[in-house]
Amino acid sequence: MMTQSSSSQFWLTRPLGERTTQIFLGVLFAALLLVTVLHLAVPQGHPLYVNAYTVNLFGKYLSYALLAVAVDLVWGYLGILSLGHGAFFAIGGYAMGMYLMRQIGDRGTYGHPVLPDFMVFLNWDSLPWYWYGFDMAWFAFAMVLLAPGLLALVFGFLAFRSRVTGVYLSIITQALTFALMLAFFRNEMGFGGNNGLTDFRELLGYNLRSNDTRLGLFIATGVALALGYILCRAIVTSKLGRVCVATRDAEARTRFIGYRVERFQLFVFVVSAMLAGLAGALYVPQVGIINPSEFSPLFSIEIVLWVALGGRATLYGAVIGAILVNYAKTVFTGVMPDAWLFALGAMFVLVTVLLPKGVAGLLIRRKRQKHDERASTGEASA
Amino acid sequence: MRRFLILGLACLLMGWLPTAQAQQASPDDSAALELLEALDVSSYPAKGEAITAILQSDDERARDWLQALLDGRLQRTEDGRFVIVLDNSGRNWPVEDALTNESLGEMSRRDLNRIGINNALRNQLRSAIAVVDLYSPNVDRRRTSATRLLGEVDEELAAPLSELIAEEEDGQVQRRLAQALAIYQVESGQLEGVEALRGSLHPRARVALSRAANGDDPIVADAAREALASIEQNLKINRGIETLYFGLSLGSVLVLAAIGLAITFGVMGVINMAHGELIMLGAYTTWMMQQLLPGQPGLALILSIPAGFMVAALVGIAIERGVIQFLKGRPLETLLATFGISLILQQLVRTVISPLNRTVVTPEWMSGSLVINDALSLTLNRMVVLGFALVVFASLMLIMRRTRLGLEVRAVTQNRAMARSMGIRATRVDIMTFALGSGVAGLAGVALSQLTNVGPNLGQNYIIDSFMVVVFGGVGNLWGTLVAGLSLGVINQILEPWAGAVLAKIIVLVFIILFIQKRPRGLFPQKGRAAEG
Amino acid sequence: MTRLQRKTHPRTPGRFATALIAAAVMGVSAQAVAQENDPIKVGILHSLSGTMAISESTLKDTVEMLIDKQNEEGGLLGRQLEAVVVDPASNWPLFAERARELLAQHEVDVVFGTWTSVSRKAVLPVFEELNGLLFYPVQYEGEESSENVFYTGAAPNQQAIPAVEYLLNEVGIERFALIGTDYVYPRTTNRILEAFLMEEHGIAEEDIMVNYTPFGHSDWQNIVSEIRRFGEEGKPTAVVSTVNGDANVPFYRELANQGVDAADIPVIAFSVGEQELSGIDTGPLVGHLAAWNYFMSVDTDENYDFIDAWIDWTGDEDAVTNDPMEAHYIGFNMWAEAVRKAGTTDADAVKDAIIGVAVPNLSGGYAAMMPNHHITKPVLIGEVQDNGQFDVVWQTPSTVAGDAWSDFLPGSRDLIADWRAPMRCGNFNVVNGSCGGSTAAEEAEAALAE
Amino acid sequence: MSFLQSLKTRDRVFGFMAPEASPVDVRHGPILYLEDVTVSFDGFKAINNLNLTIDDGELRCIIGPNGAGKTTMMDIITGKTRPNEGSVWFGSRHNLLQMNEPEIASLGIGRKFQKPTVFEALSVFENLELAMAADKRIFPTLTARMTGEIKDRIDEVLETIGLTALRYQPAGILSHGQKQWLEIGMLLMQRPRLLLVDEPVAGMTEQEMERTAELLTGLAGKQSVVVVEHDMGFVRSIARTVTVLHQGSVLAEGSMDQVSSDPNVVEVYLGADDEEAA
Repeated sequence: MMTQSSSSQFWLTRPLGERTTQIFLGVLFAALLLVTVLHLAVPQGHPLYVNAYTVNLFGKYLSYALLAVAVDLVWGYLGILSLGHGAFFAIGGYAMGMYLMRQIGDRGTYGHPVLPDFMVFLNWDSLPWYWYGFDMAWFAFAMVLLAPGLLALVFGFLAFRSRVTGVYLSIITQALTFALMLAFFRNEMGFGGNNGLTDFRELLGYNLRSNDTRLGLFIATGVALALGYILCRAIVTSKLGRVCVATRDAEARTRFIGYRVERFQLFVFVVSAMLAGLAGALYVPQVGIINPSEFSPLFSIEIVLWVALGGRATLYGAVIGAILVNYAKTVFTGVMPDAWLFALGAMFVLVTVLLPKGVAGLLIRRKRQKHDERASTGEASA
Repeated sequence: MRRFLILGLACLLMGWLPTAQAQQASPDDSAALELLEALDVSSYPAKGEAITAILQSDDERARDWLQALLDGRLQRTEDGRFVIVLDNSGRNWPVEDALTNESLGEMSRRDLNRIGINNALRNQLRSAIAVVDLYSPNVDRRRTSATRLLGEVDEELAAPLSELIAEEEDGQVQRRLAQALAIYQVESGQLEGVEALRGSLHPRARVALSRAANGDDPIVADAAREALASIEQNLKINRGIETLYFGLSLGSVLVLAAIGLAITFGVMGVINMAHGELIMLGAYTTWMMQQLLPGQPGLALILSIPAGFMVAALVGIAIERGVIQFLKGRPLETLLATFGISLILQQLVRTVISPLNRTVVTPEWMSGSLVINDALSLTLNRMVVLGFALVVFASLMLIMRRTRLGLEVRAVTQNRAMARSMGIRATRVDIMTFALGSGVAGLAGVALSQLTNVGPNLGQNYIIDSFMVVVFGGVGNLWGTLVAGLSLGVINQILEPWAGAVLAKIIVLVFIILFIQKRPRGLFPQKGRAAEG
Repeated sequence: MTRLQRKTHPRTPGRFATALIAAAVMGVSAQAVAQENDPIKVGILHSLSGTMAISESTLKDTVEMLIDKQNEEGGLLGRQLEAVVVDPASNWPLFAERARELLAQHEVDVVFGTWTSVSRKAVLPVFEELNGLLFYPVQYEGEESSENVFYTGAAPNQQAIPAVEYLLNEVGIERFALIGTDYVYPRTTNRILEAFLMEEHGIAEEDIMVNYTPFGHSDWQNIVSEIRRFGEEGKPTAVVSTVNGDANVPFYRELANQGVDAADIPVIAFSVGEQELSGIDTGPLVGHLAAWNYFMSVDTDENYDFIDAWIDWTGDEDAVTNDPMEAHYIGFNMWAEAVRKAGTTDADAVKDAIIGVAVPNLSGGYAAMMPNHHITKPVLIGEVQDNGQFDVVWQTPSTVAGDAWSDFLPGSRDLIADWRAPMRCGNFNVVNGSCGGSTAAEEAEAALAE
Repeated sequence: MSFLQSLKTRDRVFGFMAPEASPVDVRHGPILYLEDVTVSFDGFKAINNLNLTIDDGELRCIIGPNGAGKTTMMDIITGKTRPNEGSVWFGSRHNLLQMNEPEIASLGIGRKFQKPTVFEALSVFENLELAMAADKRIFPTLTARMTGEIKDRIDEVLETIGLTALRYQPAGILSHGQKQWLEIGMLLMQRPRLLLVDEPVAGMTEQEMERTAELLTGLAGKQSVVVVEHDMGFVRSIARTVTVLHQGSVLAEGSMDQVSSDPNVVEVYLGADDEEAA
């Protein structure tokens, strides 16, 4: 299967050049700046005014984009189609959610100093041990990265050690997130069951219901995305990145030239999971709720679709895809509520069939042409 | 309700027989009207009295009235006439006069007031009718009424009951009545009753014994305890069988849902996320067939087996031609494209048919359960589905093993180029295979329509489980799918009682994950060089 | 009685006043944009796709129908009404986003919407922040009273408690199996019922069985056979079902097939209405019960008019009506009435005006908006008929006022809600006379201190 | 003893050693030693107690009809397939059956597949860079920098395999023959002690074949080379010792002339021809 796919995908080759990255980061920061200015400087009611709702929306898109980048790292470069990345996203989100719940303190409807509301009316008399420490920001934020990282480490260790590959891996990642969804739905788990965690008040002392905080979160997400992107780029352009691509296309071969493939897979998988967790943590305070539906396998598949649509193994493609799809969702669900699923479904079908390299594929082709010229000149000199 | 039994039997002793009634001249309708008017009161106890009165009155229409009352079809018009509604669906209902039985044409539900009853009255009516039926020439009626007597007997009843037992010619009725009598005896602390109840699995009997076991009379108590012990033992065994059956029937559902996938996914390597929606289409086909053939749910169901297969197969072909053929050798891409398709199909059903669930009627021969004994009865609909699953599986095996298509399919999957060069039309084989897989999904839908709701979300609930089953069993191995499905079903049902439904499912999933670690290619992996990626 | 005294308990000066003024200012500034003669915008926030579409899509149609009717009657305050429909697609974060869109983008004057508890919880902060009005039409677990939400569905004391009382007194049930889907509504309801049964009626612990299943649970074999055995112990037994939506069809199918008959073990459901029944073959279910505040079979002319209007609107001869639809019917009329009373659609004005407003319900009585933003409702017990309808077998002599805070939960015993000036508090503690939280808080603090 | 071994091998697991200085112990006898090895897939015995010894610096050709078990044998040596029984020793110190592919590879056993497998998405240059003997743990790889000497080494190999011109091309667009060369090049980058070369000249032109022959014969001596090949002409051109495999075990061994005159061998091959004809 690997070899099959590789032949059709050898275009996924050039590690990102300096310039792509510069362009991407440039565009990103320009966008951040623009939105900020239009939100703060432009008076309300003015056509150019960007209201808090929109800022918040963009913030959400950006966190999705970061998630997509994380998925692209493992799928695009490592060839691991994870249908369970929603799980890492959600766990990161829950870690943040737990912190925000603790921040509510005694301002809950029951005014209980320690227990969140849902625990009070489900008659919990004390805080379960795994909620300890989440009143401290540093601990919670550490957990945002560590919890998903740890899960990925254990799961990946088992899976890669025993060389579960291809579809099998995809399916058990799906099983993982499905099992977690069911588990988090259980109220005994102490994560609020189906209602999840909500009614957040403040983050690091900033009121979550003020527009400035929203703007802040939006910018923070943008920066996080930039950093995540830079990190991923560093990885994929390093020799390690090339080992990943090698693994993706010919795992056995990579072993025979002496690379312990499973360790490389594990390393990248964990990094990706942590990024997903970070994305989740930024997502939650912006949408104001985290509940087990983020674990649903369908969501995880959707993430993969963003990446596919944007273009695998390009990183920026993932970002484009995530923003495009979710923007489309927002528009469609508003404009044609009854029919938007048709549009979404059709989009997925058409892109996979007609545009297998995603939106980024077009750009890539141009790059490849340039590259060939360079190659041919090299030939001449030789 | 005992009151009415007694009364019934009292009448019997007075030589009253409903059958005898028929000859007598029918009383004038004013009396009858009074009887019915007594029913049209708000208080339920009063209605109870009225029912008694009707029962006591020697009117041969009594049974019809009571039956109509029981079915909520005895109603009263604005102008005070009592009518029996013949069909209470839609806005206007055909009615007939309760007294004269003459048809009054259609009436609007606005002009009719139902004479309401509640469960208590319903019980009362059932018993009343049962008592009447105890003397009916119809054996089945006698059986049902005899069964109702279990645990309802008291001393006034004991004496006449033993006479009845003597007279009764039908063995089953006799046994039932004897049990009923024995239960009464045990409750009243007589030893012979205990003996008679030994080994009886009927809950009433068990309750009676356990009460006796804590009774004052030591002899009876010991005997009862002893009897109980053996019963409990017996119950355990039955429960074990029951759990196994539950497991197998759940397993059969999983197998049905997964087997089509085992073909498209296992044999063709296409990850068809729209598989669930193909199942859904099968279920909707069943619904449509039942709409087309109103009143014959059974026939409709039978017909929808080929219909469901065809519909799903055609859609399958459309998918294969329209999308999948362009994604040769990109299995993971097929996942994405077909996911889009599944979204479209779902919303299509929502907009074209309805977002609401559709009613699919269970035909007579599939409803209820097969009574093995008082403690163990197997639900028929699931038994049919179980059988159906096995048949589908067997025929698939035949197709794969014995037919030309099967041969070609295997050839193409093993070495496409070679198969081509040997003159096999690979594209045609692809279409056929995918159609087959999809068609089987349709069959699964037909079966599921008898177990769960027929709605737009039907497919989503099964797609993930299906993938688990196929992967657990080993991709490309139909036997694997069968074994995997059934075993997962049984495991789940064994876990459920002590772990709870949710936890059981989680445990099963974790089990699958760990299992895949141990055997990365499932229960029945394909070995050899061919299998190396 | 005791509750009455509580309600007239001396109030503290509303500490919310300042916050409220701020909110008011916001609200007004938002209003200022809207011109006098352009239409009044009514937001509809119900899922049209995804798993909840099955229940919610009809509610969207209901509101559209009501708006239509209102416009035919000349609209409100001389202005036409305009529906703004969005699709939260059964996705909870999307609910919050859509709510924000309705309030911030479209600047709607009122929103009718949400079904599940989680969707309501998700939008609640948005409505409180942007001071919108939400009418929530579904029976729910209570334990909430927001200044911006009007709960036109039943609170537990308007459905669960009377239903169980009916079973105890009218049917003589002594053993209860509480079967529910594992989410907050069944959890809370069952806890309330357990407390109620044990404390008020001395039902023994072993006579209560509690079981939870996941959403869309489809394999009920084990649980039903468990219920069957539970009912074979010689005491009259009933099942109290808070099983949600899709899981009901297989549940009832299994009940029927395993021969659990309504006469032996009646099942009383709180989430099964006409619409759910329309997906089930009701033949084998006759006699099973449901507790609602409205049934399609209610024999009043208002109801028949409503049904006919609905059938004409949908163009479907066998379209059914159900309780949440009535809730929207009541809610919509209440809001319209309040707007007329206030002479404006301004949120704060409407909030003040609507308390005490009474409009006819469909079962021949009146529904009044209580100070705790819940309404008065009659409680009806219906038995399933073979034509997919319910036959009302019992109903409360008078209407029952919704309790925001249950008297049977330790956390909320001492809480009441009253949104009238000067109290304006959703969780007023009658014991320590302060707004904000139960004495459970002090207890816990004490516990921590030790 | 085995514990000590495991320790020794472990330090290789962590790759502290540079493969150039492979510590393989050949002081007493062969570099590769297979004894009574048997493998069966679903009951079919692909290898049937096979015995084979390769001496240090030897160039050995292995021939045999299809299904004789040639490739499976390589799978076993490189740790891809685990035999049901038998033992496989690299030198007199390393029991290959206790190691996985990367360990074996870093011990200095390089393999070229029957079907040329190169990293099609990567450029020729990168293919060689990855194969290059180096510290192949995660973080060293992550922080690896391209130094001058690495470049020179790669250029050198590029020269030998004549792909200098295509260095920046993705390997995916190379011709079959070029891929074969690239793969051999990757072996060279590994500086292995033992090369396992599976059908190196399939799809090559005459000239390419000759160059391959030169290359392989050139390697022999410094390194041991095992060549599996169908093309008799090629075998004849390079072979010193030839081993004939049939149905998973050694049928004959000796110089090309010896084996080709061996009646069994002839019989087998004629039989094979018949099959192919059929």
